[in-house]
Amino acid sequence: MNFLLYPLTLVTFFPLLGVLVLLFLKPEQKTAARWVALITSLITFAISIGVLVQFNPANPDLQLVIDLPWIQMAGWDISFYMGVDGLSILLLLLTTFLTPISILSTWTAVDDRVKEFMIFFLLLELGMVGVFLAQDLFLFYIFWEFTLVPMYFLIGIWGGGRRMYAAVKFFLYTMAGSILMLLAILWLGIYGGTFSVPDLIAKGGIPGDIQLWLFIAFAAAFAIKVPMWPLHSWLPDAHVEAPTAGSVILAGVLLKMGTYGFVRFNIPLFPQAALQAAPWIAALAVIGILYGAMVSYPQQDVKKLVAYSSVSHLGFVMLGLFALNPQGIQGGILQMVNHGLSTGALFLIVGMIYERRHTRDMDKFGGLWKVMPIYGTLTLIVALSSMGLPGLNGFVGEFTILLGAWDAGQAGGALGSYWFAALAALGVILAAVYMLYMFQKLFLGPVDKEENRSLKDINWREIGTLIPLLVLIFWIGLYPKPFFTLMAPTVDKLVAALQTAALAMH
Amino acid sequence: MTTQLILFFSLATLAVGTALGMLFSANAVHATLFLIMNFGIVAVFYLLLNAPFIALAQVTVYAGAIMVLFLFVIMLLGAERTGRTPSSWWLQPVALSLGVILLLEALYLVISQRGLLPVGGEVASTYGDPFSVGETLFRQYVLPFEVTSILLLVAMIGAIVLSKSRT
Amino acid sequence: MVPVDYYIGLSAILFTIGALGVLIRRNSVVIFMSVELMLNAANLVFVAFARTYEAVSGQIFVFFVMTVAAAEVAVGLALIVTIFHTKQSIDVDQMNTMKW
Amino acid sequence: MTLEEIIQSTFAILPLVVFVSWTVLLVLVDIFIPKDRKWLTALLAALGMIVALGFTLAWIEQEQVAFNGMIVVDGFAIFLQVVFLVSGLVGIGLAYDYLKRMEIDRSEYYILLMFSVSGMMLMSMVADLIVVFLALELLSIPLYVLAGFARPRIGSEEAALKYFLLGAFAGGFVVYGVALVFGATGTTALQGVVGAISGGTANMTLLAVGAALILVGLGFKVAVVPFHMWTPDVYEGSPSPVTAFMAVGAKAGGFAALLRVFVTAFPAISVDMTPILWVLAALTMALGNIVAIAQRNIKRMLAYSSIAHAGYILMAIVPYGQERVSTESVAAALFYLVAYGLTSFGAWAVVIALEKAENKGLALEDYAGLSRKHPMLAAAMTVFMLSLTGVPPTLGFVGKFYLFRTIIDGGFIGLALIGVLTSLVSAYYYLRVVVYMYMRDGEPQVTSERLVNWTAGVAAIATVVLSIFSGPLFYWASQAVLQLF
Amino acid sequence: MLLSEGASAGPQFFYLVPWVVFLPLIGLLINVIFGGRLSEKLIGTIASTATGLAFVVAVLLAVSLVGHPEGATVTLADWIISGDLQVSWGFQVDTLSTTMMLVVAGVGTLIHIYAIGYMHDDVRHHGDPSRYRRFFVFFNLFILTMMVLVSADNYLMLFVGWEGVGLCSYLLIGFWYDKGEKGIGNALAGKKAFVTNRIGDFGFLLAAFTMFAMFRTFNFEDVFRQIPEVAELLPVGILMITLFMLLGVAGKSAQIPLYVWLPDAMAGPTPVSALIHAATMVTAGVYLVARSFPLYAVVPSAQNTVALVGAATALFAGTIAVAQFDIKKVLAYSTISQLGFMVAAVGMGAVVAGMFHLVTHAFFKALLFLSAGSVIQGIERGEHDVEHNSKSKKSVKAHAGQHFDPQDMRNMGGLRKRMKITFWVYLIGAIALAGIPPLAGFWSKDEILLEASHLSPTVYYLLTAAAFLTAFYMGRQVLMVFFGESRSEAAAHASESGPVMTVPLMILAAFSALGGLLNLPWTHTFGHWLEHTVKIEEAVQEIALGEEAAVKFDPVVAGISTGLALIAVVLAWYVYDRRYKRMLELPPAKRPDDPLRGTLGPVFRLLENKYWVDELYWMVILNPYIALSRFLAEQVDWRFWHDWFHDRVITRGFNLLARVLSVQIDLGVIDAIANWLGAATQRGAERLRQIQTGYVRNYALSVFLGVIIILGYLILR
Repeated sequence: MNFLLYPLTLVTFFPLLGVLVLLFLKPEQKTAARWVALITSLITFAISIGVLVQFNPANPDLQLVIDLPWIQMAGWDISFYMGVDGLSILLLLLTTFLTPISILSTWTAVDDRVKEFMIFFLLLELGMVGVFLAQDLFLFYIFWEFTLVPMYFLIGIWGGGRRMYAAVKFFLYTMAGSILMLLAILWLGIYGGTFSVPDLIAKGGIPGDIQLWLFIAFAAAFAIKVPMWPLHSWLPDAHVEAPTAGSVILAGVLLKMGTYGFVRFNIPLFPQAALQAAPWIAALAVIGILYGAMVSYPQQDVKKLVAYSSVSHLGFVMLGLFALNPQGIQGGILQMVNHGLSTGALFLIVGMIYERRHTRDMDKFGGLWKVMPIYGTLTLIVALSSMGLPGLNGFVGEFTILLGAWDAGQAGGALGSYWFAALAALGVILAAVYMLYMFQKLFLGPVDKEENRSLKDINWREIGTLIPLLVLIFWIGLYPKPFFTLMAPTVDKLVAALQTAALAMH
Repeated sequence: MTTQLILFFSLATLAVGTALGMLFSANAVHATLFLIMNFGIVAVFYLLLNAPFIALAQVTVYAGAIMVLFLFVIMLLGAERTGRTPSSWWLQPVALSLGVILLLEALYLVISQRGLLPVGGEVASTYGDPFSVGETLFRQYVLPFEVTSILLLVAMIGAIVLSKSRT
Repeated sequence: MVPVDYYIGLSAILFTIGALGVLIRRNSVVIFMSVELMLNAANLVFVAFARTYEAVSGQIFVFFVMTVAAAEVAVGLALIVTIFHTKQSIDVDQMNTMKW
Repeated sequence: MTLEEIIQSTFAILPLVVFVSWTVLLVLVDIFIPKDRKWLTALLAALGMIVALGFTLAWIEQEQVAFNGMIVVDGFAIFLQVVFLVSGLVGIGLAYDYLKRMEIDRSEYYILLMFSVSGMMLMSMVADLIVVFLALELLSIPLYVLAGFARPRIGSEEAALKYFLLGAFAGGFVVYGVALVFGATGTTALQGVVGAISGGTANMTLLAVGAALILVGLGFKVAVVPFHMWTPDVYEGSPSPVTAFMAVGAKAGGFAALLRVFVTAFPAISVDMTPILWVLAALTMALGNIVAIAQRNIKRMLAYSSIAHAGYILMAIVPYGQERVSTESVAAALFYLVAYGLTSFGAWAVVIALEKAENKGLALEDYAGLSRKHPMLAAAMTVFMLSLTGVPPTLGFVGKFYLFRTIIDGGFIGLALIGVLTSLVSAYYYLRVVVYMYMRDGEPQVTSERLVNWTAGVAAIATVVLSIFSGPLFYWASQAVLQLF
Repeated sequence: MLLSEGASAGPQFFYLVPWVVFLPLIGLLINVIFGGRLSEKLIGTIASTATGLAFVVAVLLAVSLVGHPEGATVTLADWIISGDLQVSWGFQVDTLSTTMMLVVAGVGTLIHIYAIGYMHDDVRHHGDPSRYRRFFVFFNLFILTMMVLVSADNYLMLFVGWEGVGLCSYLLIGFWYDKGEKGIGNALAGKKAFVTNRIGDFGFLLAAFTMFAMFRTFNFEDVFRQIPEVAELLPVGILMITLFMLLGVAGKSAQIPLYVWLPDAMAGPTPVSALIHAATMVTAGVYLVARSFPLYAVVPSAQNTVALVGAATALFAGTIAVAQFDIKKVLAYSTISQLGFMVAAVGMGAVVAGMFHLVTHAFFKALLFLSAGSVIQGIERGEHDVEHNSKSKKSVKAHAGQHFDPQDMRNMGGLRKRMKITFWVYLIGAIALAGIPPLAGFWSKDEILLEASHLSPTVYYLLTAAAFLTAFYMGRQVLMVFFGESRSEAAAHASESGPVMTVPLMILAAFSALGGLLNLPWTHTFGHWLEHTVKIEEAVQEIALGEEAAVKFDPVVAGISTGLALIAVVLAWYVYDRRYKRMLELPPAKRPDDPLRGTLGPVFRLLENKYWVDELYWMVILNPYIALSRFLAEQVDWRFWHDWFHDRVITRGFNLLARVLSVQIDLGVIDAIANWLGAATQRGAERLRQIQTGYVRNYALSVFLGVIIILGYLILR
């Protein structure tokens, strides 16, 4: 099938090959299942690197486009339309990068129904990659909803005590948002006679009030996914109950689908509405930053702490995106990647200790640095990255975001007030508070619990799952230029379009 | 005209009366007899409306055969009366009041359409005689006719299936 | 000539009584008979309008309705007999094995 | 009508004629088939369906009026006939082992099923209200009997009686409605009604009332709120294959009539009808989905689910008065019927696989742990549940997509909103099945029967695959309805 | 002299500047990767060598600057490139940054060497071999980040170092992370330092945002070049920048109100206190203000604020230092006080004076801390001896029963005899700090006072008072530690440290003594050295470089300060020698631990408890924050939002609705209600038992109702 030989379809559907192989394995062949999944995801990663090689960073438009007619009807057409540009290339890579790492992390953690686990995991990868590549609203929606299913199972089958509750909640919350988006998509399809996003953007001209409604409908889906305050109630449940690998992917990629949706659909499709809504979204984002950080602090469960910290971090992303200037958007996109790396790593780290002690209650720990020095050191680096220490990845993202938000606070900017950036910058302090608190509770102080004395330090496989993340954490922290270069032209184009829209409004 | 109206009203009163009798008679056998009477009266209406064939069919098939079958089943099962225990005692008043509402609605509709409905004139003498009915039935309505034959076959099979003792 | 709306009025009354029979009677045979009354009311409308329009097709319809009624009766009474064998009752109020 | 015309007309509906003849012959042949070889009847019945299917497909290009305007053969009819015949086949397939297992193995099942299918086929071609009524009865009477087929199981008998009494009651409304339409226009032919309306001789009030009563009767058949109450009881009491057939075939039959009658004959009174349909659709979706949450018995749950889906399909009729949209909305309804039917059959197949005698094995708890013991069955059920919810990549999603699109196009955004919100609610109870299958432990008892498994498997694969390659089905549905207007 | 003006051309080693960062990095990496297999000595040597080499590079840079005083910028790579935000990894070599590099690497090397010995003893006493490596890795990391801070050519890279040193500070304060109060005290101190610094960093960030908004760059040169235009256009903007920056300075350089972390930071090992919390890191704020001098120069109100904050801090911390008993705490408050001097100086615009004091302070305060470390270890050794050599087991137990604090000056005394070298170097450091001529401290402090006397009387008075207190508490400390009789067994058995520790002390003592030569009022070598960097308009420049109106030395100012210092020393001698001896005659139970306690009464308690500022902060900021976040997390988010809103309202609501609706299908509810009504009105008690529904008819009723409503609609429409 020629269809599958396009780079983008290949990278999307390659995991299916692994799924097929897995289907023929017996349930007892656990190791084989693990290897199949790992190799499949690694090859997928390699393919995505191939996509990166073919990607021309200087071109702001969609590249490696594949646009095949799919369902053609009078008055509307749906095409299999995929493409990659500066907005999505990084997220594509992030997805394919985190998947093998997550799979590696499950090596010993998942021992029940391994085959099914891997099948769902690869299907999840398929869905996520599809979300980032689809350029047709119909296709996008299919992938978007599809990701729910495997994740639902990952949480529900391999999760913790209240896994069923969490899984259903996750499913329903996310679906609640996306059904509104479905209506908006249908409206757009009727309006434009097509579901192709670039065509719809080019057509433009949606009346202002309708734009706002459509914006809200799309935003509902994405805001729940992000999740923006106050729609975050599903997140702690889902994260706490999900298995480690699930949490990694959930935090690392699935949440990014929400923020990505904003920058891919909401902003370019409804530029005027975006300009109008920017202060509101930014206000929610800032509340999310502070609220998430404050709520993280008193948590007893490490995973919950990290989960709430995601609310805070994604608040930064949203603030950046809705600064609607180059720094803000670029920082926002980079911060998506950063959050994927740092929080992903944090979840891996929590998973490692959970595997050893079967608890995540911080009071049950203390002084682990002495017992597990490597583990402690790596955790420290990740925690620092998460709280935005300069020189590590988090800072680059947060700083550009805040800078963009401050810039947008000037008269004539999208936000119109410096308070957004100033209050958001307070989040930087609060991040230090809860992250260091966590580090202190786990690693510092005397080893006063008997069970902790004999803990083994992390092994090579576990180090192996963290090292790639750490490399990127340092890389982005020290030399983020290549990452910015990848997205800059596309973002500039987006900002230019926004400026045109702003002019049209006045 | 007046004769016809008087006839109509007296028959109508009888029809409604027998219907109400069916509705309220506690004994199912009585109800059946009331209904047979009602059908007979309706057959008279059919006659008045130039439908002799249908009227005859009404008397022979409906009132005669079908209702007798009812009677037969009731007697067979000895189920003239059902138990006296009232169930959902509110149901009857509610249903009756709803019935009144429906009646009012229907009558309102009928009255509101007074004069708007077509007024029939004299009809041809052949109208409604067995010949014209048969002609229409077997020419115009040959397909429905065939369908009814199958329907009866189905009913027969169904009845057999339902009543055949298990082996 | 009796105006057609009189007939309609009469048929509406009969129809309502039939429907009420379904609602308030508990004997399934009587309920079934009430349905027959409803059909009869409809037939009256047919015949009356057939007369008005001078269209025999209305009468034909009555014919079909009667046939269908006969078929229904065959099945319905068989059903009632069967259920009576099982439950020793034809009281519909006792048929509540299944509820939510 | 001359003999020649009759022959011509017969030829026009040859698939139906062949099918009915086959059925009648089978009644005779069945008598001579010995008791221990009744599988032959099943086979012959299936063969009859397949033959009829072949004829139907060969008739796909046909478009003509037959029997003096009683019948119209067109794409719409052919499309639905295929649906009916396939559901008939599934009805046989699902029942074959089930009947033996439940010890109600009687060959009349197949014959009655075939008669019901022929009623449905007739229903798809109706061009006259008299035929609507007759087809409705031909469709229903065998179903009454089939509902009671598991006698002397009391549930089955009760179901049959309830279905019968209420069906007859609703039939009374249809007849009265037809009578009023006749009174309003002087004809029962659909084209005649249209002519009377355009000729100005029709009494619009009477027509509207008549149409409303017909809507009530047909709404009963497809289980539209508030005419739906029989559904859970009857679905629960009837033998499961019959329920499956009812849930798909009878519903499709009812909708065939609704679509045909309303779209052909009543566009003129859409001002009156659309609000009624709007409210009914909204109520049906809402109530069906919400009440399903409270169900613990899978058959009742699916019954409420089928009520809810009737609401979705009914939604497609709402904009029937808008010429621009109605073509597409009817096509969407057809598409949705296929999606719903396929999925529903699959789900029922799984239910049948788990059902035990004496109504055991139907509680949600009985599904616990299914994924461990029968991963494939559980996976298939998951697909069906997702499809019923409307999650991609399943046919249910594509169906909803199509449906909601036409509704929005018709300007009924509020209704579409209710539609999507209720499908969100539905996710809750559909997912509960999945939760039980995958996330709870249990020892489910499954009877593994090839035909049932195949039905579930094929339905699952088709649900997914057709959703991705839904173009042809889209095309067919949209072409089928073109001749309707 | 090394820094002579003569050479106009010379060798150029500017390209080497990245190595000041890379060398510690290499050292760090070697120790990280191979450290597990290396011996203690080797680890320490590698780390020290790395720092030492960095010092060599710094010297080479200094040499190059002699010939090319304009300096250079070396850009290594791009960093953040986003829209018009262009930041690179660029190194600035000029006299200011090179001064800092020299101090950091120079003092750093000495302390590294000292730490080899110090940490060896630490290992012996605390028993965790991996600590040694960890310590030197962190130490190298600190040098690395500090170098990034001082060598940056833009504010953002400076910020990298700024936060980096904060991190190292965090790590090293919490170095003994399982020690301290309740085993967690040290870790908490580290966290306090980091978070407090983050508050400062928040200010820095806001300053950076404002700066970018106005200048569209972070580069020093580019920013400074645009100042005249921007100052004309929007002076408020520059005021915002400078004030925000002040918050950062207050955090890093421990000024009011963010100084609270520094005393707690003494929880770290002594070399850490010496290097990070005395000599280098805490002066970063001073460096920042000096570096941003062109910005401050155009907004005098900001300058005033900075100067006042500095002066107030100087006095405030000085008072607290008077009443502390922990040897390191005294030094810590002294550091805060001296930092106040520097901040006040650079705030006023006296950049050279401030920087000069920074350098000399680095020498003598490092010396003091290290000597204090030597004292502490001497006491610890003494305690160790007492514990292990004591013949009577009983006494050991009794001793172990109570907590013995080797840092408490009340446990010391008389060490003059047992630790001779330490005593002498300590004395030099103390005199230098006290500002008694001709040691280094005198010259630098005097220059600050001199400038202050010209520029701002308020600042001058505050600083003079602080200078008086400085001499007093240093006198007190020397007397309590080294003179008199040993006040504990451990002190009596204390012993001198080894040469690896004492040699660096002696070197530092030499610098402390002679550091004044750098910038004697008559030569102003240092001033001329810096003038290449602090380039601004003439009028301001004069103040900055301390050359105003030929004021080179004011005997009055110098006399007053020297005189006050001497008086203070005498006073200290009187109180802590004479009165203390008299105090000893009292019975131990009634004997106060400090002669001043009786004299000053509640004031002493106030000072001893540091004005209860920590407690105040807990009350006003921390406890409310914790309470609020607990409230948000437990009540708002979980109870209300998660449990109540989602689980109860939405989920249960739906289930309830479903149940109610399905019950209504049964019409049982209506039944029940009707029956209840019936029972209430009639004698319907029996009827309640007969609740039974006729389903079929109810179902028909529903159909019927539907018909009626539809017809009703058609009629009423």
